[in-house]
Amino acid sequence: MKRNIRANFIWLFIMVFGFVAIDAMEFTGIVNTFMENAFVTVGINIILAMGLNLIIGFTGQFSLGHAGFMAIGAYATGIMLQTMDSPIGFWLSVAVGVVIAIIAAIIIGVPTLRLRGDYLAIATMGASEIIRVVINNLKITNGPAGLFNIPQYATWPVVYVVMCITIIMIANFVHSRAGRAVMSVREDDIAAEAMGINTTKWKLAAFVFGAATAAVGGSLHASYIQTISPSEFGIMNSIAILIIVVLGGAGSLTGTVVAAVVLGIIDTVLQNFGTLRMVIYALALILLMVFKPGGLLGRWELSFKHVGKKGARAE
Amino acid sequence: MTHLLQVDHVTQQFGGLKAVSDVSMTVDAGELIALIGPNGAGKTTLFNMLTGVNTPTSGTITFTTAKGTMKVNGKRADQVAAAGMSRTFQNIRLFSDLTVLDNVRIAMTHRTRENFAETMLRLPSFYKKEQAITDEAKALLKDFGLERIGRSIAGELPYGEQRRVEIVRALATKPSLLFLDEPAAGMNPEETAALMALIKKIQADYDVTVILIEHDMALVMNLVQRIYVLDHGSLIAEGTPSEIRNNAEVVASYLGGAPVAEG
Amino acid sequence: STAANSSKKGNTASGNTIKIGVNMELSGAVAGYGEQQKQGIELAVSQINSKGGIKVDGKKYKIKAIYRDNKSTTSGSASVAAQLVNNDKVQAVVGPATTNDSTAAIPNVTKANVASVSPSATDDGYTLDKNGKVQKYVFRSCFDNSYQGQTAAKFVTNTLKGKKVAIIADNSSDYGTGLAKAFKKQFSGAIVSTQYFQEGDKDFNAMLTAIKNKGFDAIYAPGYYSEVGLIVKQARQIGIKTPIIGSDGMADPKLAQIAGNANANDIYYTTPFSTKSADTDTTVKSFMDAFQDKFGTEAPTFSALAYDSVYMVKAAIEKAKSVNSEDIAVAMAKIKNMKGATGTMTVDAKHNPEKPIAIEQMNGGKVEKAITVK
Amino acid sequence: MHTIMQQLINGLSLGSVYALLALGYTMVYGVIKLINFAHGDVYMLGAFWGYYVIRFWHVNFFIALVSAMVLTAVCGVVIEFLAYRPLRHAPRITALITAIGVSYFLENIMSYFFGASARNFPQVIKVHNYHLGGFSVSNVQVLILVTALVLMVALQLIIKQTKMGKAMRAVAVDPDAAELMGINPNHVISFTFALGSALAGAGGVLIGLYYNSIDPLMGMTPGIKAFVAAVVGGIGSIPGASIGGFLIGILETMVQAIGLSAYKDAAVYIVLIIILLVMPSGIFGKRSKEKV
Amino acid sequence: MLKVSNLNVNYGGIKAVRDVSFEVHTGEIVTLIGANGAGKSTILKTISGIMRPKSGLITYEDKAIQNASAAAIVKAGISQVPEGRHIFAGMTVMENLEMGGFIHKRGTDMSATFDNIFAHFPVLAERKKQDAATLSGGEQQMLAMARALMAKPKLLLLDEPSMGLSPIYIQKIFEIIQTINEQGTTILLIEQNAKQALSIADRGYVLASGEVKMTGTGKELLANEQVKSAYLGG
Ligand SMILES: Nc1ncnc2c1ncn2[C@@H]1O[C@H](COP(=O)(O)OP(=O)(O)OP(=O)(O)O)[C@@H](O)[C@H]1O
Ligand SMILES: Nc1ncnc2c1ncn2[C@@H]1O[C@H](COP(=O)(O)OP(=O)(O)OP(=O)(O)O)[C@@H](O)[C@H]1O
Ligand SMILES: [Mg+2]
Ligand SMILES: [Mg+2]
Repeated sequence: MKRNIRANFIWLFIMVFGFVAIDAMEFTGIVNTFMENAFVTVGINIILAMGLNLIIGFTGQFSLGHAGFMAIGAYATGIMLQTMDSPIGFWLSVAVGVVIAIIAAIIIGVPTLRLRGDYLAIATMGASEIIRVVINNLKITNGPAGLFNIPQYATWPVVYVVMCITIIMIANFVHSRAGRAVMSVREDDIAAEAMGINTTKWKLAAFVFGAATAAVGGSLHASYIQTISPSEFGIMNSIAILIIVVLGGAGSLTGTVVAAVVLGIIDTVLQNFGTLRMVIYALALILLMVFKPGGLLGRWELSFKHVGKKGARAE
Repeated sequence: MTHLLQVDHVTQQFGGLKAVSDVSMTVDAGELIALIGPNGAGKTTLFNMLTGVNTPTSGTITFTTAKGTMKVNGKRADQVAAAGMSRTFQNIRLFSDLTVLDNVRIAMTHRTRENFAETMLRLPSFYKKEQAITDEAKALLKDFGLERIGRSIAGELPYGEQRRVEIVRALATKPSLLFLDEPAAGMNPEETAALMALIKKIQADYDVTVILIEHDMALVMNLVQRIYVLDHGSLIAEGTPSEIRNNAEVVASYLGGAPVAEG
Repeated sequence: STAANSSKKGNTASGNTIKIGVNMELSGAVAGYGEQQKQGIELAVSQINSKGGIKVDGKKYKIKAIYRDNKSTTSGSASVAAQLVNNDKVQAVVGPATTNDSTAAIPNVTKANVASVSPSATDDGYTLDKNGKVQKYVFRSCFDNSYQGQTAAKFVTNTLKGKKVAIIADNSSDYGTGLAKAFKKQFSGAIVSTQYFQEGDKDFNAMLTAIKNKGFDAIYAPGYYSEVGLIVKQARQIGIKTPIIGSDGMADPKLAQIAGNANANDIYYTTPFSTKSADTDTTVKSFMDAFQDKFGTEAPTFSALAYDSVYMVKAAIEKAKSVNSEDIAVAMAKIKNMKGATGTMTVDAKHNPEKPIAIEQMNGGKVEKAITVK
Repeated sequence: MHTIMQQLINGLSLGSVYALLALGYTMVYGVIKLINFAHGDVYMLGAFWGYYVIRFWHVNFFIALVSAMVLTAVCGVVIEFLAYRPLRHAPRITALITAIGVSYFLENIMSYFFGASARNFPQVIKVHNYHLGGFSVSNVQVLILVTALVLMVALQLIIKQTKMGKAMRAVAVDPDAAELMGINPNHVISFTFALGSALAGAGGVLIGLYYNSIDPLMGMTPGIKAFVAAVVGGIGSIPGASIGGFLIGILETMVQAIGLSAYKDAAVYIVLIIILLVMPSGIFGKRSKEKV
Repeated sequence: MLKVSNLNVNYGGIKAVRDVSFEVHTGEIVTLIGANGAGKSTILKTISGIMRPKSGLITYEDKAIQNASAAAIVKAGISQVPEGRHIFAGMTVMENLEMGGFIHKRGTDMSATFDNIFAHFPVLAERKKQDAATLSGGEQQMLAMARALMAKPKLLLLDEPSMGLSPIYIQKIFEIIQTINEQGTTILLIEQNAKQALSIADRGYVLASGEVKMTGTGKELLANEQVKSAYLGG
């Protein structure tokens, strides 16, 4: 018990320290808009990839539809902030996005989660494309032109705090009875059922949870970038998030954070390479995967449970 | 008196093949029963129906415990497991990337609760519940001499240990009825002997009724009280080990001239 | 900004180089357009420098373009914008190409007090904030959708005397749908059918077969040359002979190549930049020739618009007599009668360029004449 | 009625493109369970090769087609050797990411060297339209359809009749056990890539000819559609890929025919999902339920 | 026929086989016995080319094969019935058998081999068209053995062929092994059922923790007290 509290305090300390550090750098001007942009993008990517990692890495369900749920959150915020231009409006829009995403995830998940492996991937990708096409043809979403001049409530502190909350929530989910249940589904669903685990329910739970975080990420993205359009939520965007998950190590939350940061750095640095940017990125991606097939961290997790207690065996 | 498990005329049809045909049997609490029969007789298939993995083509399966009576056919495997039937598999099915301890803790999922708020907020009640789950799992492992491998990855263990972990995992669901599919396969005589001790212990200490499939006659004849013999999907005999050993039909179709240890 | 002129907002050129940031789609979905714009920018920059650069207060400055790829994404665009204005300390930005990527860059250029000129962000609202007020640092060198769409509608009614029109619009960005909307609003005749396609589509046979018998007098097909070229080709192949009217996204030599010269008959499109006007206009002619020299192909509209964007920056610098980005932005709003490859333009109150619009007519794959519309 | 027939022809032409691509997907997937994301880009390479040899070397169409098939076959084998083979025993999702990396690489390196904008494919075969009782078919449409059908049949024969075909199936199920049968899985996988990529290359040249417009990103959308076609048909199944390709082609056409062009992609995905819910392994996919 | 000398095989850092030497002469049945994890399966996998040794020599018919590919080794006449069966799921029983005969040229007449196999395993004849994945455990084991025979090997490597078989079939499988041997196939056998394995074997080797601890004829080992207590169940 004490050990847990100590570990939690270390985590809290790290998060607060990160905040203060960034704040100090902003204040002294070490971090300019450009770097802030990079930070925030990494933060939002972490939120998105955490949710996807829960679905893919922990539950073993191959979803390629993350961008669709992200779009739901983004448009909820984009649309609601047109008339409710206030912080309350923003948070309300986040909540609405999450609720709609959850409903969509249930509608999509209940039938499709029966599918396996790549069949599920294609079905979720299809569902996400359907969402995108619908958004592309609706009036309220302003069609392909998308929405712009969205007020910026998602400033970096907001993104940072939401990112921390997302990490905590997903980590807490994973390190609990629920997490063990979804992992058993990943490992062997037949055995899981035989052990009394309702695999359908747990798959859906993870899928819905992941979708909700995607919606949150979408809301933040919309309000930070202040512009959204349907083309941002296509298959390639789902893949971009998938890359973070796999590169970090499917099944490692720490890995997701590391991969998002690494990719953020690569992306930022490559901005200096003009036309060659994507060529180098592609090569980097291939090489990283060939030399680190399990992802950067495999399934390793950073943990502070052993800190300060000699010989303690945590579980 | 109601039986713990009552199987009435169950049949499993795969296309043109009746893998199990019109089998009826009963199991009472506290029994130790073996299901034997030639390869392809339908033993595993019968287990699959009893544990909800497959749904019988026809027939009914009723499971009665203190908690109540349940009609097994039509139920999902997890519902069946939650009601108190647990099993191991002919081909080991551990959660092979997870630790032994997690394998066991997962089996306790259906009978433990952690609500969303306490999980997310890490309330003291959460830690208390986790501790309780962990303690129980550890105690169980300890009881079977497996505590030292609690943190090992299940898939990396030697075969014999994997078999034992699978049995312990099944026990962690707190079953009233435990199904073991060929627990001794791939074991040498020494290990088989240890397995027998383990099964006896389960029966004695955990108040569990056991049905097992086994081709190792030394184990079957020395361990069980009653034997059902399946051949070509149908029951051809039922009785005590000595009755079965001397049943001409069983000898002809199954035992052959194999030297069978005396009870 | 540096300590020396910290009193002043925005970025000021140091030494004798003026830096122009290029926030461009060099990879990703619309890299093709970004590439053409980059060529226009390269040409403008090299021309300006070879003529001695820009003279401000008696001092000559060379210009240097810093090209950064936004991957055809909004977040890429926001990031590139921030890098250009904060790290590269550019005095003005050209790009991005699409409306969405361009709007994503607005907050960051605005924060840094740097003007940005998009060669092809066509959405009506691009230069405006959400209250309809003009964005101080946001400019474009192209028409907005309404103007172009309405012009096309007028042309169909007045010149072609068309009463019934079928619309086939690009549905993957604001461009096609925005034009279609403006067209519909203005057009007094009947719209018999509105169909949509996506960027990258290649097969329009189904759509064309479906509308073939609807009895229209013309097709309005707002979109880019890569798809409209195929629409022209396939329409003619299945026997649709009516005029096909489009927008400046079609004004590209590749249009006729993709459609096939034999099919490219009775094609009209609205454009600020007429290759025909090269006959009469020296600015256009010199651009056309120089482009042909440098890149070995006929200049496409995107290149011309990007070329003019750079010249808008030049004009603003000269007008401001300052190499400070804030001053440049203020001056840019006052550009008048600047001669460009896409016509002589004046920046209006909404930061849109007022310039004559032309309609080119193509027959047999050749532009036959340019009709100037008021 | 005529219109419906005409639309059917449109659908079949479009479908044959998807089918050609889907065949390559389904073969590669069938053997190493990899969604070869770069497949659409190999098709793009084929188209570009055709473009350059016809335009600058003035070869005839047939030579362009065959040489493109050879070239893409080699590319396929090289890609497999460098990017996928090292990951043979890695999690499949890793290889998927590498495949995406290869796809990005091909798209962007081609953009870098040859430019990102569309170009017109030289029209080596003059288009004739045959008018048959009110609807028309072009010679190129016929050519594509026939080529697709011939290749499908050839492929089916290879898979069903040759030892290589059998070896492919065995490697697909269990590469280790296949080795114990005297099969070299590396050869089989290389062969699969060569064959699949050659089909894609052929597709690229045919499409270049048919639509007359090629660009470095041309493989992206058809690539995904073709994969959907392969899944609908039941991945790993040759007839499935063909049927899936035609189905999607016809479906897209029909959705546009009734005027819902804006929803054509959505319609494809809706049908996809419905088919998968009814037949979780696609139309021809074998559903081998795991025996416990 | 087969000579293994000073073989060492590792899994990563784990030394699974250490300095093992043994030989199999033409026409013999040789058995390797030993507890779980002794390294028996690893030795077989190394011989059949699925694993590479760290050091050591494997010669087959006077040719070194430790670096040959598994495919080449099969073609040279060594077949293996792998541990855990590894049948081709999703393919029918018949197709599995055909895969077993993959190395034979097209058009080779296999009917005699098929007849022989179906005589040994009549169940398989009944189940020709069934998806091999749905066979029962024992049926799969028979299929794995039958499939290996399809290659008409000169040397057959058997890894626990009796696993999961009914008592009557275990008897039968040992008879089949002897028949095959009499028909001219040399056999290297691994068995948990050490008693029966030794009783049909010409010679045997006892392995423990990756090393050869003892060797002798089948009869000698059967009679050996140490072997009796450790491997034969008292
Ligand atoms: N899904 C299925 N489809 C078709 N046939 C099946 C299926 N499952 C099992 N069978 C057949 O049903 C019969 C019974 O199989 P089962 O696995 O129950 O046998 P078993 O008694 O457990 O044999 P063993 O002792 O060899 O494990 C076998 O002949 C098997 O081939
Ligand atoms: N894939 C593997 N990775 C790591 N270690 C392994 C692996 N396979 C086997 N080992 C180890 O190598 C040793 C020898 O294993 P092997 O399978 O050869 O034993 P065996 O004698 O065949 O045992 P069994 O009777 O259980 O089949 C064991 O200690 C085992 O734990
Ligand atoms: Mg069985
Ligand atoms: Mg072994």
